[in-house]
Amino acid sequence: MADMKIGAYVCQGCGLGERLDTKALALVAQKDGKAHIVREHEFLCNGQGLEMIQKDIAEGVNRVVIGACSRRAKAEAFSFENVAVSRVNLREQVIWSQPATEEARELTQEMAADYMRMGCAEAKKVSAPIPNPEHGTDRRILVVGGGVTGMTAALEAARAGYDVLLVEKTGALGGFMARLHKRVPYREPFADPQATGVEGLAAAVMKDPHITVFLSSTTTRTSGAPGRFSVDITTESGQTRTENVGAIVMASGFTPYDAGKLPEFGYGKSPNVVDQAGLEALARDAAVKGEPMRRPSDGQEIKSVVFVQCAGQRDATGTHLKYCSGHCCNTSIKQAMYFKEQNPDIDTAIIYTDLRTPGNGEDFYRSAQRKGVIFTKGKVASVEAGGSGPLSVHFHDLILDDKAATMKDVDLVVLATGQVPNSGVNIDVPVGAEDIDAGKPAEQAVSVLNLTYRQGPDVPQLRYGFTDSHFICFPYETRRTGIYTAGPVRRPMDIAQAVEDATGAALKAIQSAENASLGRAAHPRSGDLSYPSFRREGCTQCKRCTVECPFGAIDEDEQRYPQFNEGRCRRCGTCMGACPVRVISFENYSVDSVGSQIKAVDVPDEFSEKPRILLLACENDAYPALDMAGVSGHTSSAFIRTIPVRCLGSVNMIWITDALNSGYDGVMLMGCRHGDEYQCHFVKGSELANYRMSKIDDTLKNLNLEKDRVRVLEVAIADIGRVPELINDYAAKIKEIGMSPFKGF
Amino acid sequence: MADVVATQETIVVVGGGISGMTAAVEAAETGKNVILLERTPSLGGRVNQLYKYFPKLCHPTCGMEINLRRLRANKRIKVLTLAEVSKVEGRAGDYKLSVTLHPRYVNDNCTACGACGEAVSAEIPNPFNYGMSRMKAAYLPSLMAYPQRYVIDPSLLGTPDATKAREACKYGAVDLDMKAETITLSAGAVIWATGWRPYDAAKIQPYGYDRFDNVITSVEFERLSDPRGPTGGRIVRPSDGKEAKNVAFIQCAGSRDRNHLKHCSRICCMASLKQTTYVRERFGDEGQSTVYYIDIRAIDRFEDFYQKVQADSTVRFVKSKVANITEDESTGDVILHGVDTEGYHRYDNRHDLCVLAVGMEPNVDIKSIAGDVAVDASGFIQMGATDGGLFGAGCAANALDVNRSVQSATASVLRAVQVVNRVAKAEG
Amino acid sequence: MARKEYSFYPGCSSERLTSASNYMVSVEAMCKKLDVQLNEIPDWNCCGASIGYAEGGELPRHVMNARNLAISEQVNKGQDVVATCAACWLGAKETKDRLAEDKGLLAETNEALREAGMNLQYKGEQEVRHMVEVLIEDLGYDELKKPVVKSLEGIKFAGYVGCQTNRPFGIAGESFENPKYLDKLVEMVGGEPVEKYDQKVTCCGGALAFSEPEKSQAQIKKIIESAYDHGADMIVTPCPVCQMNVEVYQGQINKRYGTKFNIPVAYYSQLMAVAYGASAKEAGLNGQIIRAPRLEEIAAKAAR
Amino acid sequence: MGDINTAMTEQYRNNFLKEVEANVEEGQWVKMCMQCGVCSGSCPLGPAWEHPPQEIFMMIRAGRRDEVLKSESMWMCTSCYNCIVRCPRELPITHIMHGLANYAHRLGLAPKMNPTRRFAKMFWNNLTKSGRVNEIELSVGLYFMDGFKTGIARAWAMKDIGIGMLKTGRLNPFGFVTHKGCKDKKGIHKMLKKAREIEDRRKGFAA
Repeated sequence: MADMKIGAYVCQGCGLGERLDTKALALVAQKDGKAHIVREHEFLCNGQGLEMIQKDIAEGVNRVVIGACSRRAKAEAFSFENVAVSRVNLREQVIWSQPATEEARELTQEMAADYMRMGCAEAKKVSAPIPNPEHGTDRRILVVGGGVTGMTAALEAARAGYDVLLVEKTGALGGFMARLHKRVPYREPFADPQATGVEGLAAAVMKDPHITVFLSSTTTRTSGAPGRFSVDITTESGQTRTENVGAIVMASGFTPYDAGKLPEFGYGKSPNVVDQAGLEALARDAAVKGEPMRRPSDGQEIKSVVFVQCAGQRDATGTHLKYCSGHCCNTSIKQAMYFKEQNPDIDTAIIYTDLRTPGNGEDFYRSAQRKGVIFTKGKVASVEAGGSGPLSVHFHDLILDDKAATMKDVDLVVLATGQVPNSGVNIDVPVGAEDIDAGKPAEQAVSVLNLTYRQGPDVPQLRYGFTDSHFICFPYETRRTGIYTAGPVRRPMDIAQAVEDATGAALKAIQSAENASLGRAAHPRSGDLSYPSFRREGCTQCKRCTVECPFGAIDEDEQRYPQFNEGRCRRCGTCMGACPVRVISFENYSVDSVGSQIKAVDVPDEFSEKPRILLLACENDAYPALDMAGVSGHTSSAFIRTIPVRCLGSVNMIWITDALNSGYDGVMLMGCRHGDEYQCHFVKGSELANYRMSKIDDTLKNLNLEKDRVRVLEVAIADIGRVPELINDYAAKIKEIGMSPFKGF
Repeated sequence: MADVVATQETIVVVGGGISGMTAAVEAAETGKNVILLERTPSLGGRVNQLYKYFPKLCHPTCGMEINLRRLRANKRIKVLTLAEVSKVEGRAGDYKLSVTLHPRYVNDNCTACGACGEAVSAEIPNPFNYGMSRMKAAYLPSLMAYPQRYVIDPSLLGTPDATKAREACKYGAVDLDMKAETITLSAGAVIWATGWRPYDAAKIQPYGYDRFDNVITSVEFERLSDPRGPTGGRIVRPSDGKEAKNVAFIQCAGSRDRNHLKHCSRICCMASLKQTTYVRERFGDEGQSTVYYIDIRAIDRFEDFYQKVQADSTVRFVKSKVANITEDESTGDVILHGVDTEGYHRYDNRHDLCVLAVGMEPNVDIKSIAGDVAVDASGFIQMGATDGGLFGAGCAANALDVNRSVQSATASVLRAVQVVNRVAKAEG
Repeated sequence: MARKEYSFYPGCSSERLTSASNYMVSVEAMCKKLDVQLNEIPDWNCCGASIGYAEGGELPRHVMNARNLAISEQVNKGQDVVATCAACWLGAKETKDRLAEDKGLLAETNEALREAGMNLQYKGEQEVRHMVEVLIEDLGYDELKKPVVKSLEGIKFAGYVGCQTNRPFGIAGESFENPKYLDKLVEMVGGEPVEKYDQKVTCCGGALAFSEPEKSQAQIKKIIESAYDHGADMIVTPCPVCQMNVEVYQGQINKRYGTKFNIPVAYYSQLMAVAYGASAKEAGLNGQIIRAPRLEEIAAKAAR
Repeated sequence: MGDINTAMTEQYRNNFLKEVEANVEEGQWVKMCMQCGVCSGSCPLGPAWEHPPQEIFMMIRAGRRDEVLKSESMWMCTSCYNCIVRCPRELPITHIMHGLANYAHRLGLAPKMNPTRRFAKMFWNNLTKSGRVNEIELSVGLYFMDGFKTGIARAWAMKDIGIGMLKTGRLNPFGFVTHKGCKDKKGIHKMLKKAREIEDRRKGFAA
């Protein structure tokens, strides 16, 4: 850029002035960094210091290099409108990570000087991003699923003033909730089953002027990005209309686990064995007729009912559902109350191993006991069903330690089977392969959203088919930007939770549409205006970026070039790291912006005994850990040169080979945990980096370098004491294997 | 604090823990102006004091880092710390909050360089470590503190240490003349995210928390296990500093109990299961954890975690509410007495340390502050019980784990957005 | 402080020549110094005690207690009922609580009461309180300290609270597991309490000392052993059954376990009486089977 | 009384629970037990119980009528009230144990030779005789309840205690003769008779 004007500022506060020769640093910025203006200041972050910088900006400075504290400190003070800022971390990661001794002075100063060079080099290669001009501006919300979750999401979004399209597969709203006789109480006094209110909810949806309902319809094609999704809504009869929406809430609900897989509990052998859904049907039916519930086999009076908890759930053998569905204890309690309401003399027993009624569910539990529902801690072995006659429930009474306990003459057995999510196609399972994750219905999965995405037609699943987020702090983190799943498709849950979940998901959808319309990124780089672009002429159409994007953001256009769908992009840079021909970049983060920092480091010659180690540190966890190590007074090798990266996934191999070629003695990569319990904020970034680095050996061999010249490490943000140890260990290793032969080339 | 501009389209979030931070950030990222109030000197709340989260065993500071970055980057959020709400008056769309701003004695000139901390000698109990360690009375609340500014404890005022602190600061950041002030904020909607506090374990008299050094609470055990904690992550006994390899966990310490908290606090089973992994992490096969429980409530996918812990041979489960604890005065060991109800085996089990999985109760009695709100018998805010514009989020609304708290906070934002959008529409 | 009056329910063991007559003697001496007047309920009957349930059942037990309370309501109008015996207090208080919450039971009780003389009807007008409650709540430690003329300095007391003065009602503000009022009373009279006495609320076996002596004596052994382990010179208690069980079986326990127990067990009221300047006889110290020589010494000394 | 004892009690049905609710003092609380076991661990004579309280509650729910009512367990209750104050469901466990013992005793199912049962009966008869307990009569009666010979042996074993009590004026050697008791003995007897009648009627006992 022709009019580039760099201002470099060196702070003398917080001990920087005493520990470093700031004048020399300013000179480095001027001489090596080619900064147009260099200034020292005794207290850069205060009003005066900032005014000084502002004044320079007003006079034409458009790149600012701040040689002071970490980018994590004083962030508000050092943010300037429309100016690219490069933060040089002289405090936490230079003077605070080095001993405050006279002997250490020289190396500390060298470290600071290199960081100033790197900061200036970066400043030259970045610019303040401007929003992608092609962003969509549609703010309508599509809700898929007309059960309690979908209806709630639609109503809550509508109440905030947003227009909603609600697509329901069946001919009526209500979903599973409409099949219930009553619901578990959700408000004080938590004592009795309550009316579901489903009719009222459905009516409210139908009459809301903001909501358009499509019954007997499915989403047969979904393409686009937040702010500009295009959705085909097709009726049973095959009529399709295309609608544009800004964001999507997927609330496709659940299917009860197939009780037919539990013949040992008599299901299918006797009509007097039902699942919880079957019992609801019985209760509704009786209520409609105004009659008591009767024994299904012969219409006889019911005198004894047994509820079998965890039927086909919490199964460690791999035959049935491995998880707990969370709601079933309360549901059985509610259903037992149906009978107590009908006639208090009906014996109702709930056989459980752990009764799970969290929160105020404990009141409901007590209320049931007060009504005479009997709770027996035991494990049911089998239900003996002699034709249409009474049943016997054989179980291990865990309290009385009676392995052969039996409840005889039982009129009805209710199996508390769990929830199986309606999550569509598991895109992580190759076509034709068997989905080994237990708890999936055997039938061929039918896609819910029919996404036209390169990576598959539905939202990725986490475990057991649930489309949950893997992040504890970010339950609505989604791997398909702008699409939020809610209700039991996301995680097993009851109505009260589904209502909360729907409301949260609706907010996220609204937020996503709003941000898309401003061209801003979604979590975790919320508000980031940069977006990836690529040099078409250099692209070899290798598809690595489209395959590796953790968010399925990149499709291929008609000419098989990548199509970035910026609205779906989360700005992690994984595509940039993947690209073998280095054509992908962001305005403020590129192969060049990092590469030039690497090259800016002054590499002393082979005989100096001053190795240089490059550390590429994930900015989310490893970099803060390094900062906090400094704050905590941990010291580490002065030969390290750290560059924060958006994610290890964004690390392009060229950085490593360039570093090694230019005489660095070692390269460390610090990223987040990967694998099943991954910690990577971009889901797959650290995993991909690990995979890519596993191939580095060939490169090293080609360069005739030792294996240990590159080390990849998993680091957590809390590894404050460990991070300096890792650095020191590696520095010792480098000392052991000796200096790189590539110096001075 | 004249620079705090609040209108009826502002959403005020009370409480700067994970729920409040989430609510503030989510609302701001939806384009709303937010004022986030926190009573203590730093955001972060109780989760910041946890070593790890269940079931992933990841670190709370990881999410906090992201949330702080979101917060720092968003100009729509104004954060006030040491800010305590004493009154909320008005109705949906038009609230007035009385807020007392307590003095920090350190202004925004502070660079967190640490010179004041070095200068003073007085020490106070460190609340971040639940008083299990002491710290200088001029302090940074935690490594992740936001704002990243020191605090001068009021106890220093008038002492020579106060002068030393002021003189040590080159940036004029120490201001000993700061006074508490009360301001009034306008808001269209209020999100109440004041969180929870651990039930007072001393009230559970049979367990002798007030009498025996080696009976501690689950929140204290988090600090004890954390490398950032008072012992640098060494799991040792308070009585004698000996390694505590044989640890007992007592579930429902205060919860599900008509004598204490009648509700189930939901998180405690998972918290104890998680804490057994700390014991394993430190001591390997030499560690021994025993969990005394009534029902293990590892709900939904958490069941996986329960099964994993069950498979650990160093972890034992005893279905029993412990009757009482006695102390062996000569060794400091704690002896748990009770009956294993599965088959009735009486036990008098000796442990190095006993951890009480204490229950959750709402941190703030909101009924004494706001009228426009309904609470349940445990004091949690009931959703939708009034048509006001004050919404509970996180553990102010229910006994919730972190994941569900964040979900609840996100939901509360939409409810607040509905109110302020109505105001905006009415105002044209 | 003005004279305080209470409707007094002494109970069977407080009669002359009964197992807790020494308790009664000391209570009289103590109350005299404190200017507390105890108006005995005329013709009171037994409360049924903790063992009465088996043959007596529910209603007869309540009726027995209701009779005492009804007489009190009739004769000692406007006064709180106070008992010195744990079982008496508990029995009467339980009846009051049960009849307050169960109107059917109340009606049945009154139906039976009509059969007794004196034209009785139980209304539930009076509070039922323990002597210790009266001391702590109505007078308070400061007031209780005023008449102290002698210090019990140098004597170490294990405060054995036992069960029924402590559970299920207990003394307000005290915990069921670690009540501290005996320690406070001991301190008040200049003695040294064993603060870490860990058997202060262990059950002595109660009435089962008679029917299940082995099991009860195992309990009593723990109670005494811990007192010795903590260096106590004496045990002090508020309950007649506790006092008797812990004191009189020491010989048998010594035989059974080869121990050498010989520790005096006194009532709080005896300590207070002595501290208030009462003679050994006035303090009922002649009622100790295991004599308390150090208390007797102090009682014999002239007041400072 | 015979009928109720021979009536069929099905396992895990609620017949016996309902019987307990109707006829046992505080029996309506049995269903509220949450199986935590704190009562069982809190009982001072716990190790002496064949079935601790929580197990008894579970046995009642499981319909094990005979086992419960013939058990020695409830008779081990010392009335220490530990269970009551620790029970997280506030069950009046002490009273339920008393109630069960009384019920079993009234039905004639309680173990005949259980010493506490026998002592309790003697105690009640002693106290109701005059309205107040006659301690010397009670002690002597207790020693001699199994006949003269064992009585002498027991009294001999207890002689030191007896002498101690006599010497200190805490036992009246002439109590057999001089114990006066209440003045309104007649009224008390009538009152108790009435109470017993009412209770028997309510609980379905034949007079």
